[in-house]
Amino acid sequence: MSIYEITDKPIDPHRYADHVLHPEAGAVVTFTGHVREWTKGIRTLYLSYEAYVPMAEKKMAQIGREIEEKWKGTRVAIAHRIGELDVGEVAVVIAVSSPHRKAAYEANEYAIERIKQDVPIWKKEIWETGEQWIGDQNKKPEVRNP
Amino acid sequence: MSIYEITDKPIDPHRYADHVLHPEAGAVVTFTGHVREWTKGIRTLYLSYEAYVPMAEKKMAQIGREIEEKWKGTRVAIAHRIGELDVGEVAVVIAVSSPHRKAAYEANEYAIERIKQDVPIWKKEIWETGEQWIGDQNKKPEVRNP
Amino acid sequence: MINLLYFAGIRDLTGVPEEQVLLAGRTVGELLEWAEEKYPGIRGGGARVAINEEYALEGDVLSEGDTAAFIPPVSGG
Amino acid sequence: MINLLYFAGIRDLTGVPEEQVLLAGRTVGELLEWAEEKYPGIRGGGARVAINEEYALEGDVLSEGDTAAFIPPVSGG
Repeated sequence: MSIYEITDKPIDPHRYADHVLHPEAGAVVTFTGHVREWTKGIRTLYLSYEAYVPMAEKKMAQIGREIEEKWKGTRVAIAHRIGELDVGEVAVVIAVSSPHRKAAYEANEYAIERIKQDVPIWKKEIWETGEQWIGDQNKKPEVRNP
Repeated sequence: MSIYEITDKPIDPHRYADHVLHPEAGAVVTFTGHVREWTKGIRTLYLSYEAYVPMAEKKMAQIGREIEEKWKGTRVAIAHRIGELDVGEVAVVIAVSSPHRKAAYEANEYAIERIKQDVPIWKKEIWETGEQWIGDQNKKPEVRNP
Repeated sequence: MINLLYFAGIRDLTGVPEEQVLLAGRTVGELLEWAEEKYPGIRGGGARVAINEEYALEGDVLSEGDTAAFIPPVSGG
Repeated sequence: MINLLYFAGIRDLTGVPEEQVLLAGRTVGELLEWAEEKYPGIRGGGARVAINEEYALEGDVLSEGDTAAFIPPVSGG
């Protein structure tokens, strides 16, 4: 019923928005994260994403359950792409439906925050001058093995 | 370049999300408002929307400009459907792209609030037992001719 | 001539979607009084008036050729 | 046997994506000490350990057949 998937194919956001729609959903908020050409003045040629696939899908499903509990009546679908992505391509899609719009916005933003905290996916940026794995160095994970 | 339109045809949200995408957009948030089957225990058969079309399009463009000024680097597309809509159909779509996600969420939510305040569009609900124009009786408009 | 437009619940009240009236030089407040006399109850629902597609204030004055629209509380979205 | 998985920057450090080790009965803390000895620097980047696809605490004990993954700071989205 729900979709929580890691995929190496291009993501069609429409599919996820449609998936969460039902007769009691008054609002659907869809977030897509895209590969940007410029980050802090450096030109990205492409990105490469890697995931610990089974754990990532499990964690995304867990986030979906958190949301459906926190905001009653919501439905959630999440997908994240792995492999090489060109500028403009969709890296992640989050679709949330809800009877009322407020919950759909809030829950959607909650999902991307949680993904960035806990879902084992890693981004490598490839520039003209080199490449680097991007770790979220500024945030402390909730559970840390020191 | 921008899209701000009232249409009597079914809305394809994808078109608006694609429209705001560009190489510096890292995030796209798309909101769709749908016809719900049940509102406060009453079953809706269908909705009928009417607009003062030229003024509505002008007001939506004005909201778009407000957003592009308030959140730098955003792009906005808005469409609202008029005529008869069945349960589940899209009444309104708002797509906002932004370099970073926070602004895309905020600006999108700002757009729907502003639409509900100022854009001359009216909803009539048609139930099994009757019909009624829905006015937002609870909010005071900013300018009111008493 | 001023072109008047009526929408939604207000059009249900007036029975016509538009009409032309000789109210150039009058204020929006005076237009509302005129309308209330012709269509009792039209002011009751908190309608706003737009002149040439912009919301107007009660003191704004109608000019020859203006379009004035009665905007009942909006309910888009 | 414990199955160890390495990802992203940590895999670049270990040079292999996985390996089997005899560490059943040891804690996650001890696993990290073992790993730091074999791959100096592996603890430096703030990596977490997941056992059987759930984040583990330092005191959690590895059981025969477990899969333990080294999770460098994630950067999805």
